[in-house]
Amino acid sequence: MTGSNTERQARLSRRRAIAALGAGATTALAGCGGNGNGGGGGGGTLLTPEGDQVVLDVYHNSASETQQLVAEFIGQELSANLGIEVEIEPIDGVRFNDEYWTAEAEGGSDTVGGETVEWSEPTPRNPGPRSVTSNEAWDMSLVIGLNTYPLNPQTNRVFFDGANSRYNPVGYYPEFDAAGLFEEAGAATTESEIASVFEEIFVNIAAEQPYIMLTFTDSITGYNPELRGPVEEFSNGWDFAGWFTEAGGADESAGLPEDIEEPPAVEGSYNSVSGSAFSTLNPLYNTESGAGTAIDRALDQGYTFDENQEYFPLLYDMSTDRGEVWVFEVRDGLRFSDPYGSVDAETFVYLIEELHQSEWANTANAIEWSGVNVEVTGDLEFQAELPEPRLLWPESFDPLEYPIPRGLLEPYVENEDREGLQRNEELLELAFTGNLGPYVLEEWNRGSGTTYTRNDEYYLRNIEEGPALFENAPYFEESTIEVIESQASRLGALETGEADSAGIPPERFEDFDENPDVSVYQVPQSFNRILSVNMRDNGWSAGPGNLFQFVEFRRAMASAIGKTELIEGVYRGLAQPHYTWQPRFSDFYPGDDVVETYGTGDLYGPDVAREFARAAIERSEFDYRYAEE
Amino acid sequence: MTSEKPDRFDRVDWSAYEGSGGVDPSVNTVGAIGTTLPLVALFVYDRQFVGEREATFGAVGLEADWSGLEYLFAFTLILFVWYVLVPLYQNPRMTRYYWREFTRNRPAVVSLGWLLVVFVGGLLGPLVVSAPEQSVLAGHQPPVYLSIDTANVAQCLGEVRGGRCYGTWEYPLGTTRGGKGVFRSIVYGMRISVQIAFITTTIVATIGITFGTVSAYAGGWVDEAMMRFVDVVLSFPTLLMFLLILYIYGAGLGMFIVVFSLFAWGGTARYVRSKSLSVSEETYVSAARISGASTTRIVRRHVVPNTASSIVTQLTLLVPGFLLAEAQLAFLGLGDTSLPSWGQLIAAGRSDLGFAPWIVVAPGIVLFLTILAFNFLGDALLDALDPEAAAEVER
Amino acid sequence: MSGTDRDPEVEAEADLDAETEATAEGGDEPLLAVEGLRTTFETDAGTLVAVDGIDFTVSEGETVCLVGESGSGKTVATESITRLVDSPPGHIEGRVRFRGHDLLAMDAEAIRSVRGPGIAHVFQNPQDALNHCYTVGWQIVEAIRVHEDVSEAAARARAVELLDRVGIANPSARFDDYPHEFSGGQKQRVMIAVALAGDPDLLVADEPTTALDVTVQARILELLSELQAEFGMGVLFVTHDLGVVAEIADRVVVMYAGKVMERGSVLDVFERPSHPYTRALLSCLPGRGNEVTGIEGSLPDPTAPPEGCRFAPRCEHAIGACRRGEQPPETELTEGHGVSCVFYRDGRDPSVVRGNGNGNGSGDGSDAETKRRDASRNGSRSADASTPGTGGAEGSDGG
Amino acid sequence: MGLPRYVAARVVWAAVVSLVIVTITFGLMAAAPNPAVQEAATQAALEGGDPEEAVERERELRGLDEPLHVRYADFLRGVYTLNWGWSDLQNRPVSEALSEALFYTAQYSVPWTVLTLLIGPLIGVYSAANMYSWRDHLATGVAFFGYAIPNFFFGIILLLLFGVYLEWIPVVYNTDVAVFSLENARQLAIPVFVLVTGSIGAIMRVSRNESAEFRNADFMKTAKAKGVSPLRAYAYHVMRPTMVPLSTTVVGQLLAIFLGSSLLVEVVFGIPGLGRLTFDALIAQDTNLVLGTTLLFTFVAVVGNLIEDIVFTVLDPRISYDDR
Repeated sequence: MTGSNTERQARLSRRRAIAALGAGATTALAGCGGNGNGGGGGGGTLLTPEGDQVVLDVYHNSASETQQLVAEFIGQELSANLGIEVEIEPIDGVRFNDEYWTAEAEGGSDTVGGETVEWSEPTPRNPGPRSVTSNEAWDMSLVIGLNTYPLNPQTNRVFFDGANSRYNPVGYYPEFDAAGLFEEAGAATTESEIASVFEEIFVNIAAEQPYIMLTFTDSITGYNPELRGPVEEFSNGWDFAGWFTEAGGADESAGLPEDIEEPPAVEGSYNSVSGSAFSTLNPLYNTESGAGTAIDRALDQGYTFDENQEYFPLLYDMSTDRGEVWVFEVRDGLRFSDPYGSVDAETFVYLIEELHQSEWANTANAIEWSGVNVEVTGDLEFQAELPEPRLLWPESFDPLEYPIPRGLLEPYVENEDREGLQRNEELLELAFTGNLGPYVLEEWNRGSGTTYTRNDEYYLRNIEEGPALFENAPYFEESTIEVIESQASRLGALETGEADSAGIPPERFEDFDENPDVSVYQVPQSFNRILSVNMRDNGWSAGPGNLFQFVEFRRAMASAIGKTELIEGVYRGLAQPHYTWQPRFSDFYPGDDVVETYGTGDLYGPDVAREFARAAIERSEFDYRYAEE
Repeated sequence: MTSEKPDRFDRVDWSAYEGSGGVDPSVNTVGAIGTTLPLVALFVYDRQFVGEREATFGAVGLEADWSGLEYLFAFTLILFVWYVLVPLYQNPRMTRYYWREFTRNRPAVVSLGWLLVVFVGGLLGPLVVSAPEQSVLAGHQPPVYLSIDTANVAQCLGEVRGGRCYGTWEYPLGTTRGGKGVFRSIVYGMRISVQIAFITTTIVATIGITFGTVSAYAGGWVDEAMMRFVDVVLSFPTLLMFLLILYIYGAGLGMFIVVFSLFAWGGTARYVRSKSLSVSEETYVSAARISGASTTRIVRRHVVPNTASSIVTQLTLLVPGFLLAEAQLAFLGLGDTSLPSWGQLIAAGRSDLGFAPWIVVAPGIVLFLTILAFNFLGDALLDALDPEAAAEVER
Repeated sequence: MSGTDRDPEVEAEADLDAETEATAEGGDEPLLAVEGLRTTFETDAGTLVAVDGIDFTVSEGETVCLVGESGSGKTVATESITRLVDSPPGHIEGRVRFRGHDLLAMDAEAIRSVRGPGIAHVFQNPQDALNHCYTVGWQIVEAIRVHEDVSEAAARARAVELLDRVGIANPSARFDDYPHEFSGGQKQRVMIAVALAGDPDLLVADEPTTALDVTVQARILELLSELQAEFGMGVLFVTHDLGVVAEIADRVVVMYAGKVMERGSVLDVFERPSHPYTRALLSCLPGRGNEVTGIEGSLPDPTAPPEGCRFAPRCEHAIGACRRGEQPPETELTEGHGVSCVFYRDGRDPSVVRGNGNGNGSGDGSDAETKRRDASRNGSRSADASTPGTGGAEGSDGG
Repeated sequence: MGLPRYVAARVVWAAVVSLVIVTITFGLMAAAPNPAVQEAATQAALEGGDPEEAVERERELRGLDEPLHVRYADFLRGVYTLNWGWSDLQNRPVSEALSEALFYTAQYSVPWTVLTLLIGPLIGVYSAANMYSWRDHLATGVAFFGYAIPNFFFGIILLLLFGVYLEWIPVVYNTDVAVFSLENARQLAIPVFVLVTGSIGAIMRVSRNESAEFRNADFMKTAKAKGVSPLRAYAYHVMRPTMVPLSTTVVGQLLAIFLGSSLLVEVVFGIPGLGRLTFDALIAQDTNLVLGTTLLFTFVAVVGNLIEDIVFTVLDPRISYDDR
């Protein structure tokens, strides 16, 4: 594989060339006065070599109304700005995954950039080279909520490794040396080096638009206005234990008071509602975020990130010199419920070695610990040696652990009884949590949620770091999570005060924002919304030669979809346009000046979109053309 | 109370109306076959010569692209015309009698009027009214004369007064979240409902009548086995089965219609069986038999027509069940969301109920009225056609 | 068995007692006196007049037969007496005095206290007249306990006794059987037991034998006359079967299309039938010449009865006067023998309708006896033939 | 044949029907891709593991690597030994999940069934007694309204009205309240009301039409002639025979609604009952739980039909067991 700096330079210079083209488009648009909404726009429909209009399909999750809306919007835009007819196919998300994104791996070889590439790692999620794929044809699909890992984007590598990627159902081969850059980022030993490599990756991704970037949406949550504590930006509930209600609902910022003269009273109950039920509370096997929230109320994890995205130690503090050897210092005074004793270094090392690194247990965290060498180095200290240095290890959330008592695990370890472990009641009912969480789980009612009571011995009260409010945390006698499937009911509960917090859909934002009974927080998310275009041979059902395989055509797509309009119409302004794999608030966002903003401003509209499309057609060996009207 | 008791539908010897029995295929059959052939030809043309993604009528400049369901629907319409409407015309005396009986029930007449509106709206509406189109900026517009807080709309198309956005005549019943006109969606939903009604009815009637008569005439262990089979079919939790199938194979309207009609004919078959048994006891059937008519002929000419007429009521009462099931599935988010059905519209509006109730309420009321109309109609038919069947049908 | 709240019945019974006393003071009034009884039904086709102003009386212990073709209003007339006719759509006018009290003027509760202990009914179709969901015992006990505050055990004992009395073999075992386990004749016996449960003063028997087998009929009739003697009841007996009439009646009232055509003692009617209709009926009896063809024509449309005599359209003797005005007023021929025919009025010649003046009419008493037995025998046979026609008279009922 | 043999024959037949249904359900589930397996693959891929291996492990763990007939045999054994397995969706034994769901379902189903059975025939008979009067028309109107208005639609409208606007009832179903408490009555009032209006219509119509027939029956005249009061006459002589044909309708009606609408009502009102459990199990493709709920529903349906048959024969003394 070629992976040199010159290649990268070439890519970057091309990017600049495109920026110039964008400027040219401005003049072309000057007399136009925005884009017309009528079919055909400015320049006719795109025709196949046979002379039929290009018709493509877009799949979306049938269960999501927003997806449907976005899909229809995309259809509208592609028709108006690119002359492509779009058929919208709602399909169940899981089915799409199973039938379209996944296929039997065929293996074989492929030609990439004139070189033959052996398809070395064919997997169900990476279904084979463009020329030998056998699975279902699909043109485009809407994908929501892929985590972009803004703290440590190394994880994104699985999508961009070309023939070797583990998760490449769209058949995308980077035209820049993505694999090499990810490798470089992995090997980097200083944070600034990492940052520059990642920035380069994301500039290139923005230029190539392998997925058509749409939006990063905000998470909007409504709270009881008397509630104090939630942080408006990036609150992941890290200081949840310090939240309290303040009768009277003062107008000041809802954040934590700077100085506390008198700790707030411990009273009442904090009730939140959630849309999805959770299937397990077993910390070893949970992979659902909803259940994570439910577990976290009774059991803290190793560390967290505060509102400034800074590392904040909870059960243990991690430190390293060069990223290769990490030292974990377990906090003193942590203990499980009887009879399991205290939490020490041995607790974690046993858990990692005997479960995560075992053949049989297949815990949720198993993969994170493969190849890591852990060792007890003191009562409350252990270290982990990584196969390669990772300066941003904690930021990948990989070494994030719940403590599990060794005594509880031992019988299962002896029998290698995974099923028994999964079904262990103490794990499922969080009966071992001692002083390790702000609340104690009272009941998990499978259909309706969880109820907790205050943990009077919560260790967080005695720590030195963090806000003063931790001194008597938590400040509620009880707390509950209610699972309510119907959104209307969740909002109703929030409105009537039956719930203290609930998610709010964008179109109700303003409504609730004006409602004195609810205070609304807006939190930007790192989960992206993208339009996947299938670059494999079967991913273009209109005719021969998949135009998606040309960078220009992908740019044409991106320029045809108006991000501002999408955000205004569907998300009511509560989203940020998405130009590359990282959100703007990420440390690895390369910056507006180097990222092409396809779909906004000069890079949006029928003319610019068609110009890109024509460039793609020129590269294609097939005779696609625009019908001139 | 009437002292005058003209021939009832179920007592009519139909062969009397079909010439002197010599011409075997009746006018209706000839007509039905005659009109079905062009349809088949069109279907073959569509499959063979028109591209997958081209409009069926592209050659004549029409946009409509027919799916398999449309052909089925057209076929059921042909059957409806030749075997329901034409016989009514052929037997004016009988028709007048029914009409007189029927008009005594005023709610039923109103219901029939409403169903005609739905029928005509479903058949012709899409030709007159343009398809609802998405326009995200026009979302959540209120119906005319109503208003919504401007906070809830991205953009107000109508007048804004006192912080409230008023509806416009462009969208008489307001718009959905995606800016689709509710009124237009309802008109297009009529088509779906009419299709569901016609196709399911045809399938249920065909299977039910065939199965019922065969069972009645086969007798013995065949009859026993067939009726046990009906028991099993009737015991099936249809909704559960459909959920399963839907999840495994994905399901559009076609699958919905097939699954639900395949599980719904049990009652009809049972009823037809008992009816055929009793009809075959009737004097005129014995007379026909004695005069040498073959069993097939008796079944076709006497038993089937006479039982068919008496299951009209039962079928009328089945249809609302299907419409309701479609709406329920849509509400659960399991239907085909691209389908412009009433259920989908209700489902689409359910989370906006708090501030944009028209998206749910308008189609909800239309659905309610349609189900209501079918029930009133069924009730009236029960009185007019076959009062004795009352108990049987309501089972 | 029955968990009825009995209090209202107790009161009702008290009322009845009071009335009985009043009646005792009333003197020589007949047990039942019907005056100008007119029953109409509102139908879609207009007002249907089922009974059009009839009078008759029944004295204590007497048997009166209402005779006429099916559909002539006999059943409606008897059911109007205790207001069993549903109203609406039915509407009853006139006066029905039972032991001196006008039944038509009573409130609903008072009339209920008359039904059963005062006047009991036996209907023509025992198959349907018994509720198929309850045991016969339950149905008799209900009839007892609705009016009398007796214990269940006592009621049961009496019911068994009644079953025994009406000739059900092994009554205590059959007490708990359902109606479908009884034969037609047995069911009618049970019906009679139900009717006797209240110890009635008047028994209205509406064609009680028509639905039954010939051999059974005779036994039922026998039973009825035994019981009449035993219980001292008046009996109002409805039938279209003249043979039966001849056997049991003291007096006869001939009805046609809601009107009384002729009335008189059984001898009067059988020996000197005066109305052309009566004569036509009698001629239908076997051996009287007309048994095959029956009476020509059919009953008039009850919603639009013809002017004048109701029978005129079918009457071979009808003249102009027959087709004008109202039904001719009754002419009393001899004491208690009345006829409603123009030929007995205004100096017209009755012999026109009586045939050649001799006819069947002029025989002496012994002759009449013979004829009567004769008729009874023949009647039995003719009833056989008439069985399939049962039920036609009930057509106007449901309204 | 006698009642015991008759019942035994019906039970055997019911078992056959349930076996057929269970087999078809199993077939459908076996044909479906298992999402847990797929999820394991995705998870492994995203986290840098080997998805192939994860799939293998997952399949083995779930016994999916066995041949179909072995799985079917195992499955049948499980079903008939009442060992219904472990629910992955709820992480507890299926039987436990079912019994808890049943507990919540029963809380509204019992009052709903009782009210329907009480009110339906009563109004029907009342309606027949006052046939074609304004009362009859009103009752007919109510019956048709209830029957025609989609339960879920009615439910959400009422919840919006009484829960959100008027705040008379809680929006959120609370599982913590005592079964026999005012709160529970308050939160179940609307669901029960919605279900009763839905189910009462058909029952009312049948009892009206049937009792209209009995109202004019000869035995009613007999009863009247005996001096029985109209109230008693309707209560005993009309109601009782009406129950016979009604008994063949009621179970079917209730079951249809139980299977269909209860799911919708549970979703609308957030009741964690059987309907929602089934739905969630299907969505999550929790095979054991799907089979469990299907079995339970089948069982309920089969028992319901059995009861119907037996009640029918008991109510109508004219039916002998040999006829069926």
